[in-house]
Amino acid sequence: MRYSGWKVITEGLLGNTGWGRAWRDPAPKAEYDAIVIGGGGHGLATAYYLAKNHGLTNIAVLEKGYLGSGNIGRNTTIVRANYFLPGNSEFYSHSLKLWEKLEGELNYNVMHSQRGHIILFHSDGQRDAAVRRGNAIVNQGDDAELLSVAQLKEMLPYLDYNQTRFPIYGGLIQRRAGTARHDAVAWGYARAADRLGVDLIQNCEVTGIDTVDGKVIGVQTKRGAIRAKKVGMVVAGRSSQVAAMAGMRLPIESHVLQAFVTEGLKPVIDHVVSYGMGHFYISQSDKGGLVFGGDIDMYSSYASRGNLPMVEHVMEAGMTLMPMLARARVLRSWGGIMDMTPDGSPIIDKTHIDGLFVDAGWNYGGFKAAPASGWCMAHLMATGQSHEVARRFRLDRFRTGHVMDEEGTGSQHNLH
Amino acid sequence: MPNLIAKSALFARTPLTLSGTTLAEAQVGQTTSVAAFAGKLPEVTAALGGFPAPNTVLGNLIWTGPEQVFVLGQTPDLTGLAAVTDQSGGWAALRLSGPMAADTLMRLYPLDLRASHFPKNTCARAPLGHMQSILIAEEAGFLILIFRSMARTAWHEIETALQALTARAAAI
Amino acid sequence: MRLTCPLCGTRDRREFYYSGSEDYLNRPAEGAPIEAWDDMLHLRTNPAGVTKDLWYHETGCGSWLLVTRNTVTHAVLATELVAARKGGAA
Amino acid sequence: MRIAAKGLIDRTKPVTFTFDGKSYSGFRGDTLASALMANGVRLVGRSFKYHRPRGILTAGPEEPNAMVEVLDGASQSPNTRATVQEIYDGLAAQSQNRWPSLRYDLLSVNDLAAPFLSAGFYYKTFMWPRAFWEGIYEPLIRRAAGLGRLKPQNETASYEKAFAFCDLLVIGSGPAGLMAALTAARAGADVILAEQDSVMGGRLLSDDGTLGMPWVDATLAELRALPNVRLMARTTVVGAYDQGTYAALERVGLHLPAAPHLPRECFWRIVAGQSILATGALERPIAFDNNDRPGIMLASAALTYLNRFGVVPGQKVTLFANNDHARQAVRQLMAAGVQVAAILDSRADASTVEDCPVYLSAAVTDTQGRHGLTEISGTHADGAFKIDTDCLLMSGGWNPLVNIACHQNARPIWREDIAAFVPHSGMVPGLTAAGAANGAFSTHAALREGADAAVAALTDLGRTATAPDLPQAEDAPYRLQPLWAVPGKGRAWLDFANDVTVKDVKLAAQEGYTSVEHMKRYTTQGMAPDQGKNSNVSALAVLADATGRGIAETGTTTFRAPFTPVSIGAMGAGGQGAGFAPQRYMTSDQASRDRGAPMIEAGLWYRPSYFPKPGETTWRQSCDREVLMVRSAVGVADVSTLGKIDIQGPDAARFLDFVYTNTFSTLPVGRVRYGLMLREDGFVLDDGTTARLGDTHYLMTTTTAAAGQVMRHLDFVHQAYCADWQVRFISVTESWAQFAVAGPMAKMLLNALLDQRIDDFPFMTYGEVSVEGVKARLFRISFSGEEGYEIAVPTAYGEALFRDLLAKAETLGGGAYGMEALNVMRIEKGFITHAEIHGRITAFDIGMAKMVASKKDCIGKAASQRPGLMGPDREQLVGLRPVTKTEIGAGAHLFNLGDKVERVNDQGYVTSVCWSPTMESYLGLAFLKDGRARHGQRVRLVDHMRKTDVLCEVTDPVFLDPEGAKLRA
Repeated sequence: MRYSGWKVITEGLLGNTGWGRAWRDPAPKAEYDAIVIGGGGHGLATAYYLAKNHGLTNIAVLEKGYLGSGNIGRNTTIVRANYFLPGNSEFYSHSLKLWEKLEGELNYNVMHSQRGHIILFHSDGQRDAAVRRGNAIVNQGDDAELLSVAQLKEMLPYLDYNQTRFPIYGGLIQRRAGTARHDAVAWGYARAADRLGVDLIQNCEVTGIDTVDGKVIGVQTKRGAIRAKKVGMVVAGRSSQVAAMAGMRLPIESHVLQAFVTEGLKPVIDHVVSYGMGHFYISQSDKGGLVFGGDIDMYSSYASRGNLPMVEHVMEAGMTLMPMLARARVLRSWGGIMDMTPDGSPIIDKTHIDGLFVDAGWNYGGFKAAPASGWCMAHLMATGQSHEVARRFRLDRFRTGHVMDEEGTGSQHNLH
Repeated sequence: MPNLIAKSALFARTPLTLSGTTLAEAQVGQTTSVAAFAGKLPEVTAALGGFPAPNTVLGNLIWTGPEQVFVLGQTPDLTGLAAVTDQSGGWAALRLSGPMAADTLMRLYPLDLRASHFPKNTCARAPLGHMQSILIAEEAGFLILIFRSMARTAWHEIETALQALTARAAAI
Repeated sequence: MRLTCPLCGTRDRREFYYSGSEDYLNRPAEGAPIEAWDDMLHLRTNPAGVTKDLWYHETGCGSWLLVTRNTVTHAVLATELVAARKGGAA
Repeated sequence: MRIAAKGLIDRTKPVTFTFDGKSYSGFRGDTLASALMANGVRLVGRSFKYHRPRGILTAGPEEPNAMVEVLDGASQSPNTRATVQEIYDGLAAQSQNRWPSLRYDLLSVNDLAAPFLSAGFYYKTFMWPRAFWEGIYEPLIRRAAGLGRLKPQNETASYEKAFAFCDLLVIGSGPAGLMAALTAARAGADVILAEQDSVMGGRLLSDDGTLGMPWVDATLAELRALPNVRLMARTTVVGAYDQGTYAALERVGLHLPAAPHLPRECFWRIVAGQSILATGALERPIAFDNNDRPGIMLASAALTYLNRFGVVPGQKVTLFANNDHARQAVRQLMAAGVQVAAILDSRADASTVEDCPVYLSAAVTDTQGRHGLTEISGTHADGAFKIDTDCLLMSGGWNPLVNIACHQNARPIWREDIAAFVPHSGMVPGLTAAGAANGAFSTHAALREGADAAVAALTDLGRTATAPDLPQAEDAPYRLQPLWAVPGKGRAWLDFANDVTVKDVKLAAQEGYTSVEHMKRYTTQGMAPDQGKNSNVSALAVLADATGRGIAETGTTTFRAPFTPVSIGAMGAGGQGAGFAPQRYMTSDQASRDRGAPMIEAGLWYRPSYFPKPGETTWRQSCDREVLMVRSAVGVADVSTLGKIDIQGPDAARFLDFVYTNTFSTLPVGRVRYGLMLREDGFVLDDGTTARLGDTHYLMTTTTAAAGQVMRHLDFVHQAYCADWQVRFISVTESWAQFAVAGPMAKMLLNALLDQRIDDFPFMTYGEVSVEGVKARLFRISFSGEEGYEIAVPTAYGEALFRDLLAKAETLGGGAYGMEALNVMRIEKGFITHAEIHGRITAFDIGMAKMVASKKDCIGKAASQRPGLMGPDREQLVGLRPVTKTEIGAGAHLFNLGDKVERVNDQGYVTSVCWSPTMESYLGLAFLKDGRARHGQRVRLVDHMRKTDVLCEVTDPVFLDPEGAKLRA
């Protein structure tokens, strides 16, 4: 069934009884050509592009819980391509281009909203760093502009330009950046993959990875063994546990990133705004909630919930930057589990086991990366070759020193 | 006598009294950090005439870290036993005393500062808001040692907390 | 969240800085192969369960602590002073 | 309508307030909701999506409908629950999410379009044409959505944060909570009793049952008299965090007119040894067609309005319920003289003995009344009915408020007998549920569970307590037959606030969104300001029914903090304005400001940017003058912000050799050496000079930015790798005020001021001197390239010395210089700062690979040898000089001539730039691929941000005096 405005009207007139399932609920088959472990945004995108780009349709996505139960549904929904180091630049650039045609591609409105993302800077040194970043973005072929304080006052009249602890010197905007409706990304990929014949199997936790002579032959699940000669691990948040089933120790430490949403409010923040002197970034959802977040809680955790010091830090940053927030009430907080790597950049690579692939280590960048991650992981699984825009996302780069450390904080996982 | 004029961190700041509780800059005089070298704690203890348990004050000795004290006043010769470092000018001292002292500081310190839990001669290295500090319980209040450069912020934060408590009392 | 500093007692999490897993304590000897450094600096067991990691009582007494914790429940099972461990000379 | 002689309001204290500009009166003790109800106001709000007229559903913070904007002065608080907001003289409130008025709201047209606005409709449309999303569709959706308005202006009121500690935290002051607090308090435990309401007593305030106010008053009096008890009213515990930490929100000034320094709210961090969850239970609505009209409310809410506020919600009341308990409400309303039309009981076997008509097997299937209920219709055992009524009370049973018990991810368990989720032990360590929160609904059971929980909690704390004798209280059994939704063709609301109906949930199930999380996210059920408190269990039951699963199997969504919404102002208290981070001031601060210097942030510090002279109109003029002044005469700068670490001990030298790449054990006493420090991963951590003050005594300096990080690093290296070495260190940054004195006349200046001459004081020397009678430390080091000294005195003397140095400098044609000039001079000399060592830079990159001593191990050495960290592919530090005098900027990228300007051709980037008045040229420091081999070549510097494209010559990074003749002079 194709979604459209016309269909919404005709179904509405008929009492909405004709809407079919968004995806099937198949039982797992004994064997597939390929298996994607993980039914999150990246896993579903991987399956979709395996089917769409590479014609592999006899494949399954195995999901421990419900589709989209991981970080695709626990983030601050920001989509941007404003990285500045080679390796990241081309990858996120590719991802943003995929975002821009995602609705049409999936026939599902993911509400990708290119409302502009502004990074504020607060010193001459930060301006120089923003300029370096902006230039790198433009050199990659994406958009970036420097904003003066006068321009900011027009666009973000609610910032505290006079009293805030660290004065605002200007901003760097990427106008093509913005937000998207996070759950819809998972559902859109799921529905589109399902329509191409991919089996999406929920409540099917993988408990083992079977190998023979250094080659993968399938997986064990709570719903029985499933054979496949290609297996992709796309389970950010649980990467270390799944990789351990294959005897691997990954360069990953898991951390909780909290995020917050306020009660619904009439439109007041029209962009995505990031503070430069504390951990705080904010946008307003189409429903009216202010969606914002900060830094990870900083200690390794799988608890999907955080503690107060970081909550307070985020709120204090909000209060110094945009004190109008005082009277907005936080409705919900949540915590996603981040795969933190020692350089803050991800991994899309083969493993030491033939036919076993890993897509992990997304740090903070996972949501916006989902389309390109799926695209490149599918490419790798189908062809055995790294995709051009993901060729630096190697597992062994830490050993060789070819790291991509955007934060410049070094081999301490929680600092990225 | 030096020709240079010495100034304390909050030079000539007038004490503030609200709700019978007074915030004032204090002068603690010569302050010396003594940090025992590995294995030398017994000798250091002997030379100092004692060594406070963690988070306590013993006479003029304030515990400030592992095998480390701040000595107020004169320090004996500890050559070869401990690192001895003058800290006198580095710290500003604030004294908060009166009935609202503990409540005020419990706006800022993540510590239970009620007299039942933080009695006289207890001390703690703990954050005052976002600032490192050394907090000492005295007879009628607290002595706060704060890095000198942040003395104005510390004063302001304590003052704000005390003002809020005073306004609360008035609002009932 | 609260941690017990062996010297200062139970304190709020905000007093502590976190650096990561206890792997950082296993500093390879000079001349060790790069794999040993990779193990120390990058690769992590990263258990969903009991782990040991390093915390610094930064706005407290300045001690580095080795903390035994559960990463799923956040229960803190034990803390000890890094400096009080056996050996460790470089 | 107000009823005489009922309620806890103070009828001697009338209060005047306005709603939508109209003036009303109430009494102290009223909420806005009770006062409006007393004045006959039924229409209070509009719903989120369909803009349906809404009234008051509840009497507590879970209210989904009656949300208003409260105005104070120029400020405005959106989404304020009329059921929580206490009235005070001058309170001004207005309705929200409507235009142009509450009664005539244009967007109520949405209600007519409801068939097309079903769950998730927006995922299926608005996709074409693509460009319309940001331009047309999304702005329309955004404007229609949202509730109250946040004013885009700076908050001026204050907020507060505080810590509290106790042995036992009791959450909620109903019968269970009061009994728990009393039990623990009598045993001498340190107790905090937190109650979200303005008055303690919980449902005992509303029930008017057998126990009632006398017992509440007596108990509170006893608790108040005990020094070990802290009663916290208007304080909602909003989150359970680890190791017994709870967050709570206290409404401090919201019930009062604003006053100076009076916080609006206080955010508490409460640390409790044990805690008791006595939050009670919430009555649940029943879903039936058009069950959302003003005048339809929960039975328990009516009871509260009657007994707590002396207000009745209608003239002719009807009850629709599935349980016995709800009948209390109509009985008491009748006793108060209110006409009750009927009791409609959904059960077939319930009692019919009441003082009003009772109909069994009843179901309300529709309601009428545009802006308020006028009529209901439905069926019961005797057939179809229509009843004229202006107030329909509903009760679908009770949901224990288990939320806080679930904050650490544990799931509650389903109890079939009460058709509700209840907590179990161990969900949050140290937390025990008691009373209605635990599914024990009678007053007697609540008292007993409260006492038992307190005894158990104290036992866990190693104390003994005994349960007091329980007072006589009602112990009626709780009888209900689940009823979630009455079948119907129209819309039956589950989530009032977000306009989610039974149809929406069924549609989600039909489309395969069958996981409870999918349903929630697809329909938005539970995401409104009431956080699903009124709808979660019912929606779940409808979903379970639609998917053919049981409720227990379907499971709940996760309850997350906060329990009730918390303002950002409260959680971020203290952060506003300058409060976000400490402000650090140097001793010279006032003297610099006196000279007109603009002070800029450097980390937490304030440092002078430049010192303007009369006639100078731009910073560049001042900066250029200061540079030339230093280069020709002498300049003085406060450099006290640099980190200073005092290192002592027999193993101090060995320790420094370990943390620095180069060797310090060979440094003679009285000498200074530049040191480079790596992180263990081989990248540069920091640099600075270290002086050997004595055989076992060193003084290390760090950059301002990295001072804290270096201290932490040294502590780690010491404690983790060499705790047995005899070395200790401590920060002395704040103990010394330190001033750079630089320029050809620096020595002359110092000789005039010091108590001894320093004619023989070579470069990189340290010595103890005396200045105007004060002992000082003198270092011959230079960050400007000139003959330079840094003189340090105990901080107390800093300001005096700075003024004297300046006065003396000015007599020599010199003066103060600021950060701008300092930066220019270091660039001219090719000295790096954290603009260069930004965390991705190796010793190799900055040309210091040779400083990594081969003969010893040091932190970072092994990892720095990784192949990716050296070689011609690395970008290396170079100088850049525009071929013409064109302006260049830091952050520009570098390209080879003739290459297309795109990422794949990127050769590097510029880190620091200045106009050099000395060289009369712009100068840049940059990292360039294989840069050291390219001195003399030309590159293109392209800056899209500043729109420049400049041809530059690659040079050595040291532009000025590469031999160092000046600084050694």
